[in-house]
Amino acid sequence: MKFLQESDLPAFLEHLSAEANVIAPTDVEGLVQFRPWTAGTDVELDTLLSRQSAKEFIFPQWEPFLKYRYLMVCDAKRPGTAEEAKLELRLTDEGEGGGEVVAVSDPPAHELVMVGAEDSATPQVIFGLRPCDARGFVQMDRVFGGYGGFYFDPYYNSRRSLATLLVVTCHQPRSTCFCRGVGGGPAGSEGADALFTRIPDGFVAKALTTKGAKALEFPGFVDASEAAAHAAEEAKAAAEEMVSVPFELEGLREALRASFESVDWRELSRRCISCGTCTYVCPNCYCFNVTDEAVETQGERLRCWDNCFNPSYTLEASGHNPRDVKSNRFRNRFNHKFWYYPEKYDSLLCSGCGRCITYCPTRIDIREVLGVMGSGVAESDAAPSGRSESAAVGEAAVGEAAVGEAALGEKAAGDGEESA
Amino acid sequence: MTVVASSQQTQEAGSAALAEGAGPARPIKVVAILCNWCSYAGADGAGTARLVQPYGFRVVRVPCTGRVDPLLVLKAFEKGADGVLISGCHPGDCHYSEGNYYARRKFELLRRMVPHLGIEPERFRYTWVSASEAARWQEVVTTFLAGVAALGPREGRAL
Amino acid sequence: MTDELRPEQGGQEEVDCSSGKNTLTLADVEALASIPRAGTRSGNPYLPEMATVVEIIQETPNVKSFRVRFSDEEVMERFTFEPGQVGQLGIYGVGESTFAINSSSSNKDYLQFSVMQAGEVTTALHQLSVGDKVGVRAPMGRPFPVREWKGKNLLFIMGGIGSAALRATVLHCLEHRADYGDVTILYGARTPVDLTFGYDIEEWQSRNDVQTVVTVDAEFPGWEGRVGFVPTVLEELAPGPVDTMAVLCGPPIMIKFCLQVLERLQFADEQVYTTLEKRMKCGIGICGRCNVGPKYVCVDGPVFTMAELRELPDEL
Amino acid sequence: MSDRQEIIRELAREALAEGRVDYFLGWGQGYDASQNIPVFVREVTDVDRLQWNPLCHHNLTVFLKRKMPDPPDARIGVCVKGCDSRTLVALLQEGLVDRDRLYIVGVPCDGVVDRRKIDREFTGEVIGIEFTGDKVLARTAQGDSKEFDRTSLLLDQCGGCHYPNPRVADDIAGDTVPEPEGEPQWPSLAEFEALSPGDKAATLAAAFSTCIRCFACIHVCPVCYCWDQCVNRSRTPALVSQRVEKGENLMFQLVHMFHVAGRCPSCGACDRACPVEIPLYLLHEKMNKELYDMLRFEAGVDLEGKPVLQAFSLDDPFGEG
Repeated sequence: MKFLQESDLPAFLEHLSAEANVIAPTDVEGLVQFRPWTAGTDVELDTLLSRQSAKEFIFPQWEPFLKYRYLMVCDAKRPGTAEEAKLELRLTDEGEGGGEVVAVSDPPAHELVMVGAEDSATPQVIFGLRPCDARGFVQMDRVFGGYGGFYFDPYYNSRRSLATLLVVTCHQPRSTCFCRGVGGGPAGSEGADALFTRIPDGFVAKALTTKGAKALEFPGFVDASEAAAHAAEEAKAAAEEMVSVPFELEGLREALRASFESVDWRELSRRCISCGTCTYVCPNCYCFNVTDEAVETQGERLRCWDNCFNPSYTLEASGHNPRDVKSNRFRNRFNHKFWYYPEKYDSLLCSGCGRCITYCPTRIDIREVLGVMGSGVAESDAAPSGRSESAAVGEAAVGEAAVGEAALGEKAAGDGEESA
Repeated sequence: MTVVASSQQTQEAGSAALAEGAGPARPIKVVAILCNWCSYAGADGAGTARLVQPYGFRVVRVPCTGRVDPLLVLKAFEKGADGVLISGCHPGDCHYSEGNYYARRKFELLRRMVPHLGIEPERFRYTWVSASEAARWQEVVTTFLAGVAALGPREGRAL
Repeated sequence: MTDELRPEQGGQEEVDCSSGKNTLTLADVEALASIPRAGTRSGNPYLPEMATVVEIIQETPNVKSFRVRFSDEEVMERFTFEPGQVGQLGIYGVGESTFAINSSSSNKDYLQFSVMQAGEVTTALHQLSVGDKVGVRAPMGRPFPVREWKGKNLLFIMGGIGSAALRATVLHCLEHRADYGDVTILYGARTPVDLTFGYDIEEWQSRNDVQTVVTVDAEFPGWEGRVGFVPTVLEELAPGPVDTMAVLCGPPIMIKFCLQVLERLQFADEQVYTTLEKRMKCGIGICGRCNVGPKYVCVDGPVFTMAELRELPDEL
Repeated sequence: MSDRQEIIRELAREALAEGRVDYFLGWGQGYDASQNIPVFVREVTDVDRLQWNPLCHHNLTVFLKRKMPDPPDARIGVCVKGCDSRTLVALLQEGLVDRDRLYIVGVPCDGVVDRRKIDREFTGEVIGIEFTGDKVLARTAQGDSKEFDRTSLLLDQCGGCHYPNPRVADDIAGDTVPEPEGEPQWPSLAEFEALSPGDKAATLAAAFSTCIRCFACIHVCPVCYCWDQCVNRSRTPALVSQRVEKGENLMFQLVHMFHVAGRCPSCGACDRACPVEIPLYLLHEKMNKELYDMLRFEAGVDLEGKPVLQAFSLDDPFGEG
């Protein structure tokens, strides 16, 4: 257990920034976000949660996979080797479009040079994450790290392996926090390289990994006094007290499976506007899109965040959309977090930060959704119930039930959303 | 896939056209969107008549100014244009009867929005040049380019 | 359940990944480069292999087949796949789409993809000419279990462009003809013009060790073959379910009615295979859009048995 | 205030009981007493979930736009404030909503409180907001509380509101409120308009660099209804790149703004929905100001009117020649 004076925090971050980019929550005109920290910037820790988690620093909102250039047909010089191509395209290691030429097509067809995206990963220290934010990375690690025999994502992992997560435990959890409900806690250490707890005059810190220990080598740290350690434990316990457990995790996956066809999905999603706010502020949501962007003869293939509420997320070229109805898209998010992901990765895809509740334009409450869907009393279309809101949907619901019969059948029309 | 013998020539032509009065930085880039029936013919006429024109602008020929979405203009600015000039048939003379009447409203709104985006008003102009008005075209394009050149390349832009 | 939901700190385990040994370190990523797997250059599953179009075949008015070779001969040499697997075929500047590899898995000269013009990428693909460069990430997905089928009778039911998804499998089974019992191919299209792979059909019809039935939906000038919808013809053929595997691919409506027929013919769900199509982006089970419930079509499929599909929620 | 609430409940009760609507759309309490959400009431017994107070900021007509009603032919009762009614008029002008399937309850409005202004006054979490007369009492989970004047907390755009009474309604919840006289004003723009071009650009660049492209502004907008056809998601044409950068983000928003030009009455739903608090009013209010200046046009005021950019006059008083 170490102790750092509150007043030494800037010096500590300064120390860290010698070897890594330091990221910390800062307040920009009332909006608290994780931003690159520079000397002189205040670290905002009074606000419990930044607007977004720090996920964009490991999994950026957009990044190029590869770059390419078509060479002009009229060009007399055609590169035969990667070295020649580099010269021809004026590719330098530092300059614009720099990086490695991974392939050169053979002449004389239309020349195409493909350049692998630069490995831009640099060491990062993210300070001021909350336990739920850090846990988000642990859950994404499984997806991008190839857990269970799947593929390994070099872009994510190159950044992830160079990142140190310095977590600060929560002192005043919000009413929307439910980390304890999903197996975490306001003082949880999962994913943290070091865990800081704020006490009146500073931080009690504990290294949990070698990366964390290295960060705590800063000379400003002293051994924590017994009183300080005790104060930290008390602060953690007090925070723990304040977080409620709003729904039962036990049996939730089975309940979601059982209620896939439930009319409750439509009722719960009524006020959803099908935007992507909940997924973009979420520390765990990781779905993305891949798109090519080219101008004239050069371009790049990039990935950018995408979300399952996007109406064109699953839209196929034929015009068919497996989730063209809002409630189906809505259902997917919760099912993904508490059923699909657990089935694949033996964990769950939610750390209970509550951002999706607070920043949803219509305040859709994941606790309520899981409470209803996980309670086991959710009714399916097959047995319409006396639940107050189910009456008027009966008509359209019949269409869906019919589809349920033939798994490969065509989607019945009139499913709530007209097709375009 | 056909690779067009590309715009390199045009780009170089553009580079050569270091507009007078511009700062030392880079040459200005101006896009001129001309309707096929009037202004393009007018500009063509100016060329045929060997009227002296500045040459640091790129012409985009469109069927009708009514087709020009204000967003295309904003996209040009976003892509780094220093000025955008739109010219079509005089109101009343539209090849498609009323295309430029619709355009007029849209461009007027755009003209008023452009300064709001931190772009100097001189960088956008919409006007009318008929097929027979070669001299007017010469005047329009010369003044517009001079105005943009006086401001120089755009810097610190939001769009 | 609670135990299951709390992963170990760090959550990473060493596992045998389908793209090789897998840990978190970058050094290991480099080691992956040696794995002979196209489209995973430097262990990066997102980077396509450069390939060249060597031949284009106009199959039907809106379907073209592209035969492509990897530009790197070594990659071409090492490339292997199993019938039923798919690949991402992409044009730089436009994007990628998923198509079944429909050349024979024993073919070392080229990979064939058949493309129906529908969206942005397929339209761009249709504009390609021989010699153009494309990117290929392959193979991906779960293949048909052709080895498990040894000794069984095979019934292939294909409709329209659905033939492209089954062609590699049919070719494999015919190449290893002795391994299987009776082989029946039922292929239908809307009109004779829409029949793909005319060259195959001719060959299959000329063989006496395979029953090939070709049908079109309605009478058509000059067509002297069979007329009738695939499900109807299937019912007439009435193949016996004993020791028979039925493999289907075609438009949803055909599948729906064929399944009903197969059920009447007493085929068990485990005997019926199909291959699914979804909008895909990453192709490697990450980007999240091709799921049917908890299963990702790109890695858990595209091949599924009816028994497996019945377990999944209705989200097709 | 509570009178209006009683009237809304009563009208909803009648409409549901008589079977005139499949469901009734109003405002209600969210997960705590400081939150307000859209409420869909199906049963007469549930009408007491309906609320009316100055937190009722949601423009409920968003749930009437294309692809929103569920089922598509639902008969819907809906509450609209003055500004909401104007987006509804804009939808009706374009024939995008079937008037016959709507039961419109107009709610004259005294101004809507900006929840964010209250949040900014506290470091803790605001969990309760109460209204007594013109006073607002807010309290936090940590036990802090403060009293404010309601007028000091109103949304900026309410300051320039010209139409507090509904422009279209079947029934009105209570007495109408006095409408401001004189020319419309756009007070919230003054500060920005005074800036130099360079400062404007810098301000916009800073504001738009935080955009996360969540599409909340677009999906919450009642008159923006392209869904999967949205050009912001399209690659052909590629008006907006998927690179989330300040210039592209501003372009993204301009696409929205120009597509709703002439139909957007500045209801401000986009501003309030933005999770990163981008001042979108700078664009839509400016657009409306200029349209008024150009043609004395105000969106969604007149059922017989036409969106201004879908029409023209031979005598439009601008342009050269």
